[in-house]
Amino acid sequence: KERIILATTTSTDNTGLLAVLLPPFEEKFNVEVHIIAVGTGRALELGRNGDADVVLVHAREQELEFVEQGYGVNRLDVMYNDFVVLGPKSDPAGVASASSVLEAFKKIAENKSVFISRGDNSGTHVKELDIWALAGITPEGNWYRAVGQGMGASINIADQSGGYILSDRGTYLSYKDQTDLVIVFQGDELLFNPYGIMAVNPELHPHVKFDLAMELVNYFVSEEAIEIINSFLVAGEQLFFTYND
Amino acid sequence: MDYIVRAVIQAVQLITSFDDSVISIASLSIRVSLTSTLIASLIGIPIGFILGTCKFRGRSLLTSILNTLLSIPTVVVGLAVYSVISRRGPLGELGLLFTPTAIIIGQTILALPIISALTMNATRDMDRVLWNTAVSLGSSRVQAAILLLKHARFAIVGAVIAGFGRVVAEVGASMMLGGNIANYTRTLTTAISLETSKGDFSFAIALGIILLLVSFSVNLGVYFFQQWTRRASIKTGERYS
Amino acid sequence: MDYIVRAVIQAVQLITSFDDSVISIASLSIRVSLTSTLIASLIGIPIGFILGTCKFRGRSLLTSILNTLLSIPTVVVGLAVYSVISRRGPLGELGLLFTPTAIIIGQTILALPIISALTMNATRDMDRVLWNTAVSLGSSRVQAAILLLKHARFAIVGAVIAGFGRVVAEVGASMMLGGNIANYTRTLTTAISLETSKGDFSFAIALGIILLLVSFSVNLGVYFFQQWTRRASIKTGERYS
Amino acid sequence: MNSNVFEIKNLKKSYGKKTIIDIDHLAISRDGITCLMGRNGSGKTTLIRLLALVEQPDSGEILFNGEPLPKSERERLALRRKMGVIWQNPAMFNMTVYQNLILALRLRGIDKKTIEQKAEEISERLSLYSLWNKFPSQLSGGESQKVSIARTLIYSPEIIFVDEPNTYLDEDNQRITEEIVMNYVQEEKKTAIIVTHSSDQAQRLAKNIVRLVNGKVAPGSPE
Amino acid sequence: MNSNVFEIKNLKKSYGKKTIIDIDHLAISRDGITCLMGRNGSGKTTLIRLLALVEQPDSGEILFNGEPLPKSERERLALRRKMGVIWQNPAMFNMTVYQNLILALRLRGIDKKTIEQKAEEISERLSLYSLWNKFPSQLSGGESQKVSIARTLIYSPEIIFVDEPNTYLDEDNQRITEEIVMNYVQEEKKTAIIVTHSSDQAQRLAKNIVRLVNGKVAPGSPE
Ligand SMILES: Nc1ncnc2c1ncn2[C@@H]1O[C@H](COP(=O)(O)OP(=O)(O)OP(=O)(O)O)[C@@H](O)[C@H]1O
Ligand SMILES: Nc1ncnc2c1ncn2[C@@H]1O[C@H](COP(=O)(O)OP(=O)(O)OP(=O)(O)O)[C@@H](O)[C@H]1O
Ligand SMILES: [Mg+2]
Ligand SMILES: [Mg+2]
Repeated sequence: KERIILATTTSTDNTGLLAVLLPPFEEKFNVEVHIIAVGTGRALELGRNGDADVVLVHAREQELEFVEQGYGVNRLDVMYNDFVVLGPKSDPAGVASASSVLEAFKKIAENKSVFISRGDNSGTHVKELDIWALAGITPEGNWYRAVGQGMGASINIADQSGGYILSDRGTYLSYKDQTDLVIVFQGDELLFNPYGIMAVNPELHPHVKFDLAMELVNYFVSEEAIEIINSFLVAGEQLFFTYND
Repeated sequence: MDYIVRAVIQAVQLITSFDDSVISIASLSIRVSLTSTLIASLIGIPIGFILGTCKFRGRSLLTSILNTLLSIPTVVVGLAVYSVISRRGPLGELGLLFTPTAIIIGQTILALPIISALTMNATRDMDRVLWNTAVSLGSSRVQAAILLLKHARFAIVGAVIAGFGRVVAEVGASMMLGGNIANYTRTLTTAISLETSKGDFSFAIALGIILLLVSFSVNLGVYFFQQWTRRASIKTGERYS
Repeated sequence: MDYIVRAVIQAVQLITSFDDSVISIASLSIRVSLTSTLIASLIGIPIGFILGTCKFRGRSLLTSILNTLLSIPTVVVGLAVYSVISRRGPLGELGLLFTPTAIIIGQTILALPIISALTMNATRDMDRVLWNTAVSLGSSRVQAAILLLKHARFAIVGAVIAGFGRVVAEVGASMMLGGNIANYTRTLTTAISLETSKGDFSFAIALGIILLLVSFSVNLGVYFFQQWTRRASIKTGERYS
Repeated sequence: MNSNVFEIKNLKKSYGKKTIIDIDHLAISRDGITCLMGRNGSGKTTLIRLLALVEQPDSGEILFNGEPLPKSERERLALRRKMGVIWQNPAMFNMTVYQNLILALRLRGIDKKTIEQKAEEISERLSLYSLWNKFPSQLSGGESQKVSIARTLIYSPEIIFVDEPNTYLDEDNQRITEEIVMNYVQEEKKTAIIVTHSSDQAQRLAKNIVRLVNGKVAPGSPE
Repeated sequence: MNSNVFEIKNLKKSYGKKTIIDIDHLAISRDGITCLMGRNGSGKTTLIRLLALVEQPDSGEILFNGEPLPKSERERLALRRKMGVIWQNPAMFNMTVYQNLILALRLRGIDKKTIEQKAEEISERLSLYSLWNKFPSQLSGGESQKVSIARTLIYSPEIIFVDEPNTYLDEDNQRITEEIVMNYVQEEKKTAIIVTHSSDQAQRLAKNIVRLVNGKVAPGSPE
């Protein structure tokens, strides 16, 4: 069997979506899709080096840059979910009453409540930095802790230190049982988390399986895939949304 | 403590249910780690022996360098090998990245320093008289080296076991070079790291327990093999005692 | 290869610029790893010595178990300690999690098996005659044990160095227990893992090179200490030779 | 005080299934030199290991100055420090000859000055100065035997066991060693138990000769 | 054919700054036994190491059967396999006595049947049967010396070096060993070079006596 390598982010793979989404494709084309689940930065680096055939990540700016520099072709928006702000039930900074995520972040900073940052250039980290920038705050000081770890581990650290954290909803849902943190803020447009897929440019890397890669990219936006994505539930909630409305 | 109790129960369940995917993951771990330990032993034991027994200028510098290599982080070895076998690297055309072979390459490099260093230590305290005895009984240099290694076999086997321990437990190189692809390059350690990142700590520990059981079986295998060779060697003369 | 070349350049730049954060990361790594190696040696060398020299029922089983512990994945140790010192764990009130002390605890547990196992191997091949000699010269049991360890010092120092190598290079426990918090619990290996996940491979390798340099200095320190004690011991009798 | 330094009753020691020592009764006098003789493998070295408290018998009793050997490790250590064994095989620790030489004194916490003085004394008698800075692997056979003798005599034990003193020694050094031991026993009134294969030497030195045959005391030996 | 097995010219060997061997000229005859004597540390063992090709001299020449010792490792190995050394210190490999005994035969790739037969022969002569399954650390001093003698004689070397044959042996075993060596030289016409500290033994056995003094051949020795 031929194989095609899909580099994606840990959070995407950990939700279990790909495990239901890919088998129909694999069967149809008699191919094995090998998933390399890593950080966003590393996924794009694998694409740049030609070590992956397809890249699926959630960091729009970086994706566009990736395509602009000629590493990726045929980038498509696949789906989106959203980020949520997690915090302790007691909500010491009173984030729940905020009207926007910017206000929520301001409250945390003013209150000097502990805030855990991924600090790893992941899609989530980049989003968090965007929000701080828009809120006009340079986060620094003892309350702001960059831990440089994956989403799950970071949630756990936030839980242990009774702090706030920005998380993608998928990871939070799969962690729900094991953490005391709750969603203290959600629903702002800014927290929109779009996923994009793209094939690695065969002109730079002649060895990539471009034809199969294109089939896979197209499959992600096919009727069949959309159906699967929209009916995919975690803890009874729909996690990913497509653009077909 | 919670996690640990739950982990033990889960480990028992996984083992008694002969879970297919766990079996395939465990068997990949064993295969890959045994292969790399074997290759590293074939290269590392002679290197260690030479460093341990031959006196030459710069030996103590080499010793220090070898000892330093003990502390090379697994992910750095992973990265270094990656940069060679990545598509852009000099060996990119072989398409080794994200295959079990890639893991074996990385693990071999990881096992080499520890096996050499421990062989060096084992043969360093050894008596010159033993070498003279071996040589005067008619050993070629290679035969004499083998005899001395046999003489210090506890420590040599220990070196190999430590090498195996290092690679079967490592995750950095396996993750980097194998990619943790389900049913293909997922080893016990990359699976553990995956479960940890998912937050399923007790499942991660359960897999850790399975890894230890796997490793225990390998160690028992080594033990029985040693017993058996020893008994066999005694058998030879049994008639007369 | 690209990465490696760039990494070497970057490493040189980092070192020559005395980058503050790199220095604090490196010094945390050294402090934490030396401390845990020291504690593990104090516990592990006696254990290994007893397993190596005393004959008792069940010794070979214990040996196999000890060898098995060599392959305990760092992240599993991290998880196990985590479940004890996390806020919900039995020692949660001490607030150890995500402090350097937590890393030391994890690393000590990691270094213990390798130091004990290698000490065991080093003392196992040892001649019973040496023990008799020590005892009949008037050593207490402890003094005799120390004498035998001194006799096999190459291998014992080797065991300690291997233990240091294991902990300074490990990432699983440091990450899990320290939390990789910038300026507080970020060690060289957790920083490397962070840079790797960012895709900044050459920076990761540069940090790896710094880690090796750090470790090389420690090894040189050990080497010069040995030379110095040896010279000092010879000095004692110099007048007369 | 009892005139026997050791008295042995029903002593047994086995390795595996084979009984190595099986002595009904044997007394070793405090005065003069006792020579222990017997064929290779008859159990001489094993007996010394038992008497010098480095090994425990399987059964039976050893009386030292009329009293049973102590059970507590503390007392056993104190007793062992009064004894000295020059083993058959001169195993040495991987340290300089000087350090090997003064080891027993260091173990007893003797002060530095006394140590130096004693080291010089014994080195003078056995011409060891030139070896002080060597390591054991650099010694000739006879040189290591000399060091092995010196490191035991240096702390003047009350009782010395010497397992084949002539091993590796040239005729001069054999004579010197013999003189030292004789002097030790006659002038300093210490006790010596010597294993030797030379009937001549036994005749020359011994007040009593004990003969072991397959671990048993041969008839004709004292008791 | 030359009547000397070895002829030594201007041979020098030092350890560190100290010259251990410094021989202008020495010839060792093929026939009969040559005894090597000298005080402890005079260089006897070192000379054997050089003659038996386990160590290289610093300078000078050793002729074997009139020809210089070969340079290539292959030829040196072939030559070494004709020689046998019974070392002063009977170091044994941590394997059973039987395995130590047949080691040299195994190294030469001899077939199993011959090996068994030779092992029985030599064990008969030195009463070694009961030791076959022991490990070296379980042997008495004399027992290890016997094994050490047997494992060299088992492959019938053309030339044997024996560094203090009497070490650890009781009087019977000393006599047996002497007989074996005499028989070896007289009946089988092999060459033996023996180090001994006993003038009696040297007188009894030796056709020639070489005396070393501080690494030099003493006047009065042959040449
Ligand atoms: N650790 C051991 N295990 C088994 N057998 C042993 C052990 N130590 C000694 N023996 C056996 O016990 C017997 C007596 O040994 P011992 O060393 O006391 O003899 P010895 O009289 O000193 O002989 P020698 O004159 O050769 O030194 C020997 O046959 C020896 O093989
Ligand atoms: N490896 C070494 N390094 C330094 N000196 C050595 C070494 N080996 C031997 N010597 C020295 O060389 C000298 C000769 O040693 P050798 O063993 O040849 O003496 P020997 O004549 O066999 O003495 P013995 O009768 O005591 O066995 C000794 O003084 C010894 O200390
Ligand atoms: Mg004995
Ligand atoms: Mg000698």
